[in-house]
Amino acid sequence: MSLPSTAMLVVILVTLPLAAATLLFASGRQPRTLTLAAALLLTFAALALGFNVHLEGVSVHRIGGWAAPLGIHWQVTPSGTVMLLVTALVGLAGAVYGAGYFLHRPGPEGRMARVFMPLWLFAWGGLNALFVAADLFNLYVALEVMTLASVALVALSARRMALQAAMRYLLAGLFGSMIYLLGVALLYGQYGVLDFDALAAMLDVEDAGSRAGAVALTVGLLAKAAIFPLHFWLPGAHGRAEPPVSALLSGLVVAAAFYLLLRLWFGPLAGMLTFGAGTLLGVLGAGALLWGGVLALLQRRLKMLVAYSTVSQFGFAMLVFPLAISGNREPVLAGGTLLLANHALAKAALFLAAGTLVRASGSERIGQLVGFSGRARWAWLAVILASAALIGLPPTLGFSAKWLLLQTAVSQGAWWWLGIMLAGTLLTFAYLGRLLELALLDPAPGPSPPPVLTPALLVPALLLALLACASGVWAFDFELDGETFVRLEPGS
Amino acid sequence: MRAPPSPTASDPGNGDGLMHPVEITFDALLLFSMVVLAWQGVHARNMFRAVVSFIMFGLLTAVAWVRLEAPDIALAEASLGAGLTGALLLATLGRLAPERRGARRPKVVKLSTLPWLTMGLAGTTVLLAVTLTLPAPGLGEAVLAAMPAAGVDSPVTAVLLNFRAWDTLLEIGVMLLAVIALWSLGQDVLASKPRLPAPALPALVRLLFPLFVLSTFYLLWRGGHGPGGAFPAGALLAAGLVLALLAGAQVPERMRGAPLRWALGAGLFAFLVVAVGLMWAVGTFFAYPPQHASILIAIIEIAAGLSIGVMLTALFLGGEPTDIKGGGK
Amino acid sequence: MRQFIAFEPCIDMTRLADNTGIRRFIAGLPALGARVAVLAAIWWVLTGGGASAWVWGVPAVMVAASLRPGLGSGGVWRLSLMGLLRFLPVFVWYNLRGAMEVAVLAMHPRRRPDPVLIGYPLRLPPGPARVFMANLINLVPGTLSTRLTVRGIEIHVLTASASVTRILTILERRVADLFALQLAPSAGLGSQR
Amino acid sequence: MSLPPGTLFLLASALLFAIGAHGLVTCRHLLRKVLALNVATTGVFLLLVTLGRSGTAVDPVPHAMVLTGIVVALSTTAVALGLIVRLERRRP
Amino acid sequence: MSMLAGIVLIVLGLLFFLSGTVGLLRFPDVFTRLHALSKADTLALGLVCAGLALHEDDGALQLKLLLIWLLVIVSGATCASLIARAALAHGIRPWQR
Amino acid sequence: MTVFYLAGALFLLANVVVALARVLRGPTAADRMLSGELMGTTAVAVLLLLYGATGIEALLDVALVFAILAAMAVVTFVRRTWPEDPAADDEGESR
Repeated sequence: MSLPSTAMLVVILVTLPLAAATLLFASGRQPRTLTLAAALLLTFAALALGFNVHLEGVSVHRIGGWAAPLGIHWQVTPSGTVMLLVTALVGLAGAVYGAGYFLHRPGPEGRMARVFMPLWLFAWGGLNALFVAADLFNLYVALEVMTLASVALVALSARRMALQAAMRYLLAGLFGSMIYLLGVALLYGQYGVLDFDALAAMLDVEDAGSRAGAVALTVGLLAKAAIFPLHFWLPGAHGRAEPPVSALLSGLVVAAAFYLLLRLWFGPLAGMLTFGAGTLLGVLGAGALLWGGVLALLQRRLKMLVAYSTVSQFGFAMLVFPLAISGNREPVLAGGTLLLANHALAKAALFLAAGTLVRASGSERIGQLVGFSGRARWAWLAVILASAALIGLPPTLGFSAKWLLLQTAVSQGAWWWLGIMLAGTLLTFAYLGRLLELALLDPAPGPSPPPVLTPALLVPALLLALLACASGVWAFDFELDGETFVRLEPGS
Repeated sequence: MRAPPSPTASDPGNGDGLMHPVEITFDALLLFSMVVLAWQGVHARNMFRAVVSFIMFGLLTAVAWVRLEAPDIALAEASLGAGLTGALLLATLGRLAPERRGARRPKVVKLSTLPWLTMGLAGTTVLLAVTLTLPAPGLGEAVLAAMPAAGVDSPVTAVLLNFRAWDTLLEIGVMLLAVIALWSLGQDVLASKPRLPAPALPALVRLLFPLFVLSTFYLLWRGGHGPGGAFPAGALLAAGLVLALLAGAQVPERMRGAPLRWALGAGLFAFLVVAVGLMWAVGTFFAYPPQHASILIAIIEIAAGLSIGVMLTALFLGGEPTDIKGGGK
Repeated sequence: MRQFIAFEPCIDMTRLADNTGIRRFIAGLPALGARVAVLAAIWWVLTGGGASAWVWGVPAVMVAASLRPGLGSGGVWRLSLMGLLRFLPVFVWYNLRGAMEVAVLAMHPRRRPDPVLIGYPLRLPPGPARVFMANLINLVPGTLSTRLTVRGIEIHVLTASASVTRILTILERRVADLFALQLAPSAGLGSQR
Repeated sequence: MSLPPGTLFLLASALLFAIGAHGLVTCRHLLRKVLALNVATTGVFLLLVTLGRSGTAVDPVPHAMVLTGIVVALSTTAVALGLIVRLERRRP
Repeated sequence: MSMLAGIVLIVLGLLFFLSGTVGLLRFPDVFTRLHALSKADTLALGLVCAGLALHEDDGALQLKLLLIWLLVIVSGATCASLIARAALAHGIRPWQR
Repeated sequence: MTVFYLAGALFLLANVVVALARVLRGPTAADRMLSGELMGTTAVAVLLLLYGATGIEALLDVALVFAILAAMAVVTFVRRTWPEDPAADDEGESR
C-alpha cells in the first residue's frame, strides 16, 4: 500500500481539524469516538507526512494552482514536519487526557467538556496551517486562529482568574498580531510580495524599510512567544488554565510562535541575521532564561512553576540566533527545532502530569502534593522523565538538541553563550530538582478517599514523557547522518 | 453622467502630485479629525464620550477609504464599523456597572507617560520616514493578468475568493471561533429583561427589515463585479437582525440549538467542502476549473454572506441564546 | 405575545388546508402583491435592472417579502393614492418651513427658542397611522414628539405659539387622508402643560 | 504641491499607530485598551492601503488583506468585549 | 440650466447643514438641539440629493438618491423621538426660558 | 465642477469638525449621541458629494449603507446603553 501524496496529507492536516471542529460545534454533541478518531487520523496523517518528507525532502504546493507572488504556497519543510508531528502527538495526548479530565464533572465542567474539543481542534488546525505556511499574510490569519482558540481555551473555566489571564493574553496576542501586520505592511510596501521565497530572493539587507519590517515582524512574534520583556502574560495564562489547555499552550502554541521566528530568520530574513541582530536576540534569550528560571525557583504552586519554566526554556531556545550568526546554520536550525520538539513533548507531559497530581492531592501547593504512591506514582514517573528531558540528560531528545547547540558554540568559540547555556541547564536542574525533592522526600498524605485516577489521566503524560526521552537516540541518527535534516530548508 | 471613473481628472495624488489644493485641504482636515477622534476614543475622560468618539472615528475612516480609492473597504468599514462595532461597544457599555461607565481618569499627567510619548513620537517619525521611501511595487499587474481566469470581474473579490481564498477560509474560521469562544464563556449575558420599546422603534424595524434583506442580496450580487461581497452583505444582514433584536424580537425557539449552530457553521463548511471537493475532483486544493469558477464562487459567497450575518449577530448577543426563561420575554 | 425574529413566511402552507386559511390567504394576496411590487421596484433602483440583476433579484425580492422581523404585524398600511397626492405638498412645505424656522433661530444673533411641552390629543385611530404621525411631527415646524401615549402625543415645541396646534390639525387630517381613515370627533385643542 | 502622494495618509497612519500603541500601554480600563488596539490596527490598515496605491495599477491585494484584517479585528474585539463583560460581573 | 439649479440646491443644502450645526452648538438643551437635527439636517440632505439628481441622467441613480434620502428621513425622525423619550425618562427636564 | 463638489465636501467636513465640540462638551450622553447622529447624516452628504466629484458609483452604495444603518447606534444607545428607568411611567404604550 502506498502512502497518500504529500499534498493530500497536507490538505488533511489543515482542513480536517477545522471541519471536525465545525461539525462538532454544529451538531452540538461530543461523540467521544468521533473526536478521538479525528485526532488519531490527524496523527496518522502527520506520521505519514513525516515519512514522505523523509523520502522526498522539501515540497511546495500551490493553493488554487496560482503561482508564487499572486497565490499562496504551502511549504513542507523538515523542521515544519517535526513540528507537525509533535503537534499531532501532543494534540492526541491532550484530546485523550481532556476527554478523561472533563468527564463526569457536573455543573460548569459539563459545558467545558462540550466546548473543549471544538476549540482544541481549531487550535490544532491553526497550528498545522502555521507550520506549512510560506506566506506572510497567511501566517497572520493562521496566527489569529491559533491565538483566539488559545484565549478561549484559557478562559474555559470562566473563573475570574482565568478570565483575567485570558484577557491579558488576548491583549498581548492582539498587540503581537498588530505589530506583525505592521511588519507585513512595510515589507509589502518595499517588495510587493508576501511569499517567503520571493521575499528571500528580493530582500535587500541594507534597506531601512526592510529592516524596520523585520524588526516589526520579530517584535510581534516575540510578544506571541512570550520572550523576555514581553513574557508578562504567559505565567498567568498557562498557570491558571485547565491542565490539558496548559499543556497545549505551553507545548505547542508558544512553540509555534517561536518556530515562526526560526522560520523567518533562517528563511526569508536569513540575510539580516547579522552580529547585532543575533546578539540582541540572544541577550533577550539570556534574560528570559535567567529571569524565568529564578522565578520558577521561587514559585510555590506547581503549575506556576511549570509555567515559569516555559519562559526560561524559550529563553534557552533564543540562543540559537547568536549561534547562527556565522558558520554553518543547518545544525543550529536542527538543534533549535529539536529543542522545540523536546520542549513540546516534555512540557506537555509535565503539565498533564501536574494536572493529575493536583487533582490527586486536592491542592496546587508544591508542599502538599501526594507522594510517590498509588496511581499517582505513574504521574510522578512522567514528571521525572519529563524533567530529565527538559534538563537535557542523555539520551533524551533534549540532550541531542542541546548537544548540537553546544557543539556549535564550542566550534565557534562562543564561550559566552556556552556559559549561559550551562547556567540555564543548571537552573532547570535546580527548580525541577526542588520540585522533586519537596514532593518526594516530604510527601503530603493527600485527601482521605483518594480521587479516582483513570488511565486517561495517566497514560498520555507518561507516553509523551517516554517519547521525549526515547526519541533522543533516533534524533541523533536523524541528525548525524546529516543530509536528511539538512536537505535544504528553503531560503537557507 | 460619467460612465467610468476617469483615473486622472479627480484622482487624488495618484502619480505626480496633481492634487488640487481643495483635495489636500480635505484630506488634511479629514485626517486631522480622525487623529483627534482617535485620541478622544482612547483618552476621553468619560467612557461614553470615548465610545462615541470611536464610532465617529469609524465613520470618518470609511470616508478615508473612499479617498484612498478603496470602495470595497469603505463598504466593509461602513457596514461593520458604523453598524456592528458601534452597537457592540454601546451594548458593552450598557452592561458595565454604572460607576465604571463614567470611569474618569485622574487628570494628573503621570510622569511615566513622558517616556512613552517620546518613544511614540520617535517611532512615528521613524515609521513615517521609512514608509515615505517605500517604492510599493505591488501585485496589481499580476492580479490584472490573472483576472480572465478568476471567475469574477471584481479584482478584490477575485483575490479574496480565488487567489487568496485560503486566507479567507481561515478568516471565516476566526469568526466562527470567536462565536464559539463567546459561547464557551457561558450563557447569554443580557442582564435584565429589557422593557418594550416605544412603538416607533418596532415600526421602524418592520419598515427597514425587508430593505436590509434586499440590500444584503444586492451587495452579494455586486460582489461579482464591483465593490461588495460577502462581508458587507453579511454585516448588513447582521445589522438587520440586531435591530430586530433591539426592537424586542427574540431568537425564535425553533431556531435555537442545532439550526442556529448549523447556520453559524455553514460559511466555513461551504468553504471547506468546495476546497476539499476541488482537491478530490481536480487534484489541487482550491483550484476552481475556470468554467465553473463563477458559480462556485457565487455559492461560497452566498453561504459565507448568510453565515457571516448570523455569526455577527451571535457576536453581538455575546452568548448562546438558550436561557429562554431567564433571558427575555 | 410571540415575538420572533425573521423567518415567518407569509404564505403558510399548513393553513391552506382548511377553508379559512385559504380565505385569509386570498385576502392577504393584495398586500403581498403590493409588498413584492415595492420591493421589486427598490431592487430595480438598487441594481439598475439587467438580466443578471434579476437572476438574483427574483429570489431576493421573494425572500425579502416573506421574511418578517418577528415584531408582530403592527397593523395594515392601506394607503390611498389621492391621499398621498394631497399629503405630499403639505409635507414638503412644512418640512421646508420647519427647517427654515430652525435655521433662522439658530443663526439669528439674538433670538432664542422658547420651548414648552404640550400634549396633543390624537384623533387618529391607533395603528401605523399614529406612529407615522408621531414621526412626522419631528419634521414639521417647531415640534418634536417625545412620548406616544394612549391619550395622545407629548410634544416638545420649540417656540410656543398658537400656530403649532393649527399645523398639527392640518397634518393630522392629511395623514388620515393618506391612510384612508376617518378622524375621531374632535377632542378639543391641545392643552398647555 | 510638492508633497509626495499619500504623505498625509502615511502621517496619519503613523500617528494613529502611535496613539493606539501608547493607549494600549498606558490605559487602565480594559475597554480603553480594546479601543486603543482598534485605533492602532486602523493605522496599520491605512498604511497597507496607502502603500498599495502608489504602484502603477491599483493593487487589490492590500484591499483584500485589509478586508480580512477588519473582519479579524471585529471578531477579536467581540471576544475581548465579551471577556470584559464577564470580568465585570465577577468583580469582587 | 439643470446644472445651475443643481448647484443652487446643493449650496442651499450646505447652508442648511451649517444652520443645523450652529443650532447644535447654540441651542440650550438636548430637546432643542434635536429640533435642529431632525429638521435642518434632513432637509439639507434632501436638497443635496435633489441637486445631485439634477446633475444625473440615469433614472435608477436618481431614484437611488431619493431612496438614500428617504432612509435618512425615516431614521432621523424615529431617532429624534427615541432620544427625546429616553432623555425624558432619564429625568432631563426641558430647558425653559 | 469637480472642484465645486470637493469644496462642498470640504465645507461639510468643516461642519463636522465644529460639531465635534458638542461631542466633547456633552453635557448629557444624549447630546453626544445626537451629534453622532448628525455626523452620520453629514457623512452621507459628504459621500454623495464625493460621488459627484469622482463618479464612482460604489460611493452611492457606501452612502446607502450609511443611510440604512443611520439608526443603528441610536437604537442600541436607547435600548442598551441608556435603557429607560424601569420605574418610569408606562402609561399604556399603544402597541
